[in-house]
Amino acid sequence: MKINEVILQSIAKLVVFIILTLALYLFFSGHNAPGGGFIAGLVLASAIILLFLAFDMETVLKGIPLDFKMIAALGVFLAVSTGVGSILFDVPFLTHTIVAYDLPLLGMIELSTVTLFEAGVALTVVGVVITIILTISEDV
Amino acid sequence: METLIIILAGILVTVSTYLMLSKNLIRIILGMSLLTHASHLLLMAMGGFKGNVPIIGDQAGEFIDALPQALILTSIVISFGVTSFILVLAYRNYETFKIDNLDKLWGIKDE
Amino acid sequence: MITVSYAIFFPFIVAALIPILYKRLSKLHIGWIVMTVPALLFIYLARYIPHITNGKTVTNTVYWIPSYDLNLTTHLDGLSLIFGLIITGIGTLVVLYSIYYLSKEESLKHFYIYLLLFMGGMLGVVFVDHMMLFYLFWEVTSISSFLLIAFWYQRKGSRYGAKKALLITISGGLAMLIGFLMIHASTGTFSIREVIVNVGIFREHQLFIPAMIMILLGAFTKSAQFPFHIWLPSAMEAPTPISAYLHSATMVKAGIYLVARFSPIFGGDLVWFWLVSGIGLLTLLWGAFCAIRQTDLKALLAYSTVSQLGLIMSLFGVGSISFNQELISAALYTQAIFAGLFHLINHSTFKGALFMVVGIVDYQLGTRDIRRLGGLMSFMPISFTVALIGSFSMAGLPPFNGFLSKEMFFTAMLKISELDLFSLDTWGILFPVIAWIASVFTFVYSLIIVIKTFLGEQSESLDKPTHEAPKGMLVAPVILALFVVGIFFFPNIVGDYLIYPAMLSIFSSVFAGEHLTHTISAWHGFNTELFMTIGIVILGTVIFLLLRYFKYVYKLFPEKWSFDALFHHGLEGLERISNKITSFYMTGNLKHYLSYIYLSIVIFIGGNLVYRGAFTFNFTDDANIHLFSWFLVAVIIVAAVMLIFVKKRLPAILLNGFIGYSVSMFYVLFRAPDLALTQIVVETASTALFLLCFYFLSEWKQDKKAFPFSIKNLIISVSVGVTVVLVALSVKSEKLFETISTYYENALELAGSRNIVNTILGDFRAFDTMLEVVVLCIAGLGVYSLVKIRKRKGAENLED
Amino acid sequence: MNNIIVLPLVIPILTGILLVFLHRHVKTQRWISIIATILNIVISFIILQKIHVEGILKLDFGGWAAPYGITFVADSFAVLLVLTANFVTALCLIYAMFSIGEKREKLFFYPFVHLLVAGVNGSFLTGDLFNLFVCFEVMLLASYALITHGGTRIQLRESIKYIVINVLSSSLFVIAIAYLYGSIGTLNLAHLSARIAESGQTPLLTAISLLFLIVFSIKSGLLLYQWLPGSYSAPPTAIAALFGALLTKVGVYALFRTFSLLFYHEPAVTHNLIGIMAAITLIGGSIGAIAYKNIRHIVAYNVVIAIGFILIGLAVSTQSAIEGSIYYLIHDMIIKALLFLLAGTMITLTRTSRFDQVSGLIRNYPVLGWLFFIAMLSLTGIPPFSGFIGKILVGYGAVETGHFLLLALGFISSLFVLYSLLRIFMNSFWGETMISEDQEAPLKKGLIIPCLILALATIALGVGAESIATYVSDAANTLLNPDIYIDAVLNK
Repeated sequence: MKINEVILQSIAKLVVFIILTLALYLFFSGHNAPGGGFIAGLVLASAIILLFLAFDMETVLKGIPLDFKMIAALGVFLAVSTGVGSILFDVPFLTHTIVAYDLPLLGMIELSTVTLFEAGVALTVVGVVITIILTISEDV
Repeated sequence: METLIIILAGILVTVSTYLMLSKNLIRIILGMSLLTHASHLLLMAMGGFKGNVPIIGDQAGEFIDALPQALILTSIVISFGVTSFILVLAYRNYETFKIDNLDKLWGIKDE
Repeated sequence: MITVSYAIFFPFIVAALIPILYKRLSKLHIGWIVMTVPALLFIYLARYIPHITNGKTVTNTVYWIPSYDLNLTTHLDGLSLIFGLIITGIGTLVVLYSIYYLSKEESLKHFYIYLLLFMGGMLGVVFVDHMMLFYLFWEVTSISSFLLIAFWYQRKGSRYGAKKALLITISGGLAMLIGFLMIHASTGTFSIREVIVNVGIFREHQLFIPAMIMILLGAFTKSAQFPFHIWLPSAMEAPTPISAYLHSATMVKAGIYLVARFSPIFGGDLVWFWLVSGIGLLTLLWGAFCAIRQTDLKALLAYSTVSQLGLIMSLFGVGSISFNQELISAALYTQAIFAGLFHLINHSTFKGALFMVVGIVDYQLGTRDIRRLGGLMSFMPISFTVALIGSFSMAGLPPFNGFLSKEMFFTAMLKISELDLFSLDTWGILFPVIAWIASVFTFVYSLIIVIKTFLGEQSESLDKPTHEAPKGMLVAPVILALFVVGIFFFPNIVGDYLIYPAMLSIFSSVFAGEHLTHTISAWHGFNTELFMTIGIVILGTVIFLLLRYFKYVYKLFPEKWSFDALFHHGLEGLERISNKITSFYMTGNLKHYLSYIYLSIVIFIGGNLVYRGAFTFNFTDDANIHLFSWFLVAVIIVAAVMLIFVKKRLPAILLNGFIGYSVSMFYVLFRAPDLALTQIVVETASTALFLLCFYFLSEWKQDKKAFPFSIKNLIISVSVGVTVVLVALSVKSEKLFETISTYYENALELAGSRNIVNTILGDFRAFDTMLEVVVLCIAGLGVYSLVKIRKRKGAENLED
Repeated sequence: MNNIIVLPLVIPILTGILLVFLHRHVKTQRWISIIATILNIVISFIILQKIHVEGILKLDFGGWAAPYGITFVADSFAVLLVLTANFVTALCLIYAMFSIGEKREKLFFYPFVHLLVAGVNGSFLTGDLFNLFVCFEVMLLASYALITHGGTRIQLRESIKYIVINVLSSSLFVIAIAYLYGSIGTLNLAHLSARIAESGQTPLLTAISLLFLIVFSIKSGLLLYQWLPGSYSAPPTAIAALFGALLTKVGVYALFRTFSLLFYHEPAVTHNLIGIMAAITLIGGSIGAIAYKNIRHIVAYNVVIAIGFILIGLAVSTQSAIEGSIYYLIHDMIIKALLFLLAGTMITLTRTSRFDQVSGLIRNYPVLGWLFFIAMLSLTGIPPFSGFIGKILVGYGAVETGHFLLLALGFISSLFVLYSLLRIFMNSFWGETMISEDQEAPLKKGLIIPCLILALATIALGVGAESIATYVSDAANTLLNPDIYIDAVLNK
């Protein structure tokens, strides 16, 4: 292995870590500040793409043994399910609710269905972007 | 400001139309992407720049109406999906027919 | 008691059962079962005769689509009864005949299903009172006729004849349908009887004449009137029982029925009079004239049918004058309609018989070509006799029923020529003259049928028949021939029991019964009519003897100028022109299709702006322009224009990305951070995709003329751009309402979030976002399947 | 709570997603597809009944009242179309199972179909203009995926035109929404309608409405149908049938909705223009239908003719004309699916799409032949098949209002329909049989059964028109009286 590559890969690892943190931040800040599921998803995707660039694709895929198409589908499922949930509770489709738990040690935890919804969005975005990139780059 | 944006959008529409009438698929796709930008700019301008603050608690200046912002966002995402699909389609086309002149492509017979 | 409404369904029900019966009773000729249908119906209808003769009618209704007042209302009166009896009576005989005519090797199942469909349809036509239902059954007859003509669908002639018949009759049917719609629009009802009641209002309506013409188009096409007659000779490709039944006795008379039925509505009007009688006479003349030149016996009979239908039609036209309110002696002219009904019955008998005989000849010798036939009298005496009776009746000679109705026809024509109405004082003389000339021709072709077929010498190329046709096959024509003779001797039975009630049902709105009786008698003394007949016999015989020379006349009417050829070439020409026009604008070139769209934007919207003066403009309300905005705008414009001139792929893609980023700068400028973020990330991703897809592909060919500058495209582009701008500026200047956005300012209270845009996306309009995610997912899967589903050698073949 | 009216959209989405996970299990996919579609048919029927009892149903998503949130509105018009769309989809799916090939089935064919249906149903039901755009996009992307699905050469080539033109129209749609939002300041259809009624339809609004007209005309194939014949000839039969039956109808629906609910104040401009466009469409479709010997083209031009005919109803806009259009719309979805399936079957069996290269098929495939015959009659509008009621009601509306040119064109076009199909029938099915019985390709039952059911449907709809008459008249009534709609959405 060439020295250059080692350096590149080390840097990549670092950058990916930073990007992942950013993605997480963006995801949760969407509530009150710019951000949200979509952007977080795209940022997350770009982190993974960076990994592809730094390492070769196969290594990365070994490390993350996921079928990204399925991730995308899962995301849609999650997003739609939050809506279907409301049907079960007999409130209008896609009515969001906030559940607050007072957990020991962690204090108040707010769990909103919006978050679930946004998570679905983010997952779809990651899944789709990676699927497209992977499909094309495998083909070219 | 609105007038300026509208004229800008108009110019983008003009360029996009010109590109879409060309015989090269990539230029057509570029034209489509310009048209999307133009439509977003129009949405923005139509909403006006005296809208409400996008982030509550933020101060000052001119803002885009919040609802068009949401619409533009949705539209951006959708056009991203469409663009990526048509890009891949174009790629498959070049690969299959090895032609980048559409006028020639339409002339190809099947079977 | 089964009502008439249900009786109509009887043939349809049996038709549905035929496939099963056909399988079960494979040993029996299915025709025997089929024959019971018309026979039973005939008896059923005949039982109504005493009832109807008293001037009573029977009406009942089966509900179908009450919401649109579409119900099967049947009305049994004298007029419909005549037709009903002909349909079922001749129907029985034809089925009987067909049992011998069609061997069991033929596709009998289909034949009888079509026949029963036809029978049901025809009964429907004559019994329903509702115009839409009338149309329904009318089309049933057209379609079953189509199927029957093409019974031997392997033959090209059959297909051609069927196609022609279908196109013409369906077109006429559509015209008639429009006429019915017009009637409904002016009178508010689809019931024929109700229209007759309100006819006074309808006559004042502006749609009166259009509706009349449309309905007449239906009648003329169905009854093969000039110039729509061309389908009837081609329809002779059908098996002979069908020609006898549909194309001479029943279906072609549906048009006559239509005219008779609507006479109380339109009768007495100038247009109606001239159209019906004029077209009728023209058809009479032209049909008879054309019949003489035919060499195929069936074609000859077809033209003769055309001619005879014209005769009946003209009688109904002439008789319609008796509905005219200004006429004092109107009742005199009811005689014409009486004659028409009488001839209608007579024609069904003698023409049916003739067709069946021709069928027998064809069956025995395998040809119907007059030039090859001859001398059959000695082998087929019974057929000969029937042919003789039929022909002479058609020629109008005694002692056959045709003589009686022909004389009455002359009477009517003579009478009308003396009338002083509708400019008949000038043109009226044409009526008897044309009638007489046409009758001479009729005489000639009637002679041709008998003499050329049964007398003289037979061509040597044909095997001589050794014996007469099978007995069963002769039963039906003989019965009909007996009717031909019987009616001559006892005409008033028909007159009193059938025609009089029919006259009542036509004229009940105008006259009392006493004006409608007419006694039919064979002898009226030496009057004009008789001399006309004598003249016909003399001149007709002369022409027949000089036929060889007479045929030179036809050189004046070459085949390629015939209406037949016109129709044929018209269709072909239509296809050719359609192909040319369509290929002209359907180039398959995306560029052209896009220009159509752009042009319609410019024309529709731009046109509307200019024409309606919708353009307004003021920019006093505009927000201030930042210096940075000016710069951004300039940059974007430069980049966009450069995009047009860039000749390489990579810079083009990068320029596009650059424009995207610049646009996102606007979002930054206007404090739309979410938008800006998204736009930047998306732009990055799509530029990456662009590069991924195209960077590795070969570069654009360095052709200097790769993208020639096009003024035409530039004009289109600029006009589209200008249109978009003009509308946008007007909208900006003419805001009609405040936006609903203010509501979302309370996002914090409403949804507990400070980021309004994200709240709209995630909560207020979360549904959009949900679907947007679906769109993305489809795009991803689509890309995947697009790339992965390639045809590889040896792979499973996909259906293309 | 009217959550039930979102189910026609949610069920297909969830099914589609579920089938993505199951894409390797072809048999499971088939069963789930069918069950889900049938479920959807049942649900639409229940909704229809519910509307009949309770009037228009609406559902504000997330509980955000109109006009601020997104609202689904189910009136008889929309739900009748949803019902028909799902019915047709079920049959196309059955056909596809026997014809599309396992390779396509494993590559998300079923998910795409379900998502397409979700988009279609969403477009029918939504009461929000921008959401209509989004639903369109769901439908369109699924259609892009389907039209290219399989990646044969003709598919790759023709789909470019389809996609580029649709992308253009989508952008125009966004621009049109931008204009309308700028002017009226809202997106909810009912709210828009109420506001336009309040301010009056200014010339500028009319100009904007014309942009909508162009956008929907592209989608529905009114006047701007040039993309249609090529695109509909490219994909496999089942997909083409689905497209022919559903996609253009969504555009037609949108035209009816916008020009009866929003822009109905200036019929002298808009509705007359629609009339002119319908007339040109009828002419273009008619001559196109007899111009070629290629069955696929003939069938595609028949789609165009029907669009022109349905739009006569909107141009005329009387109660009976609108009712007629609705009948005809339902009829056309069924019969076009049938026609596409039959034509596709013929082409698969004979391996040629030119009708003059085949003859005598009826001897080998009598059922196919007679089904084609029935389809031909039904398309021509011969009673008692389903085309009849629609035809006379539209015709009646035209007579009432004196639109005789449209009437004539509409009726003459049905002669062209007849002739174009008659040519196929007489040349391909009649004539000397060319294939001997042992040479003939077997006709799978799975292919003919959906056709049979569709043929039965066209007969049933024609004979039993009474059964949907109340729904249709209710639908037309709502279309002609926007206040009913507005009231149901904003004031309930």
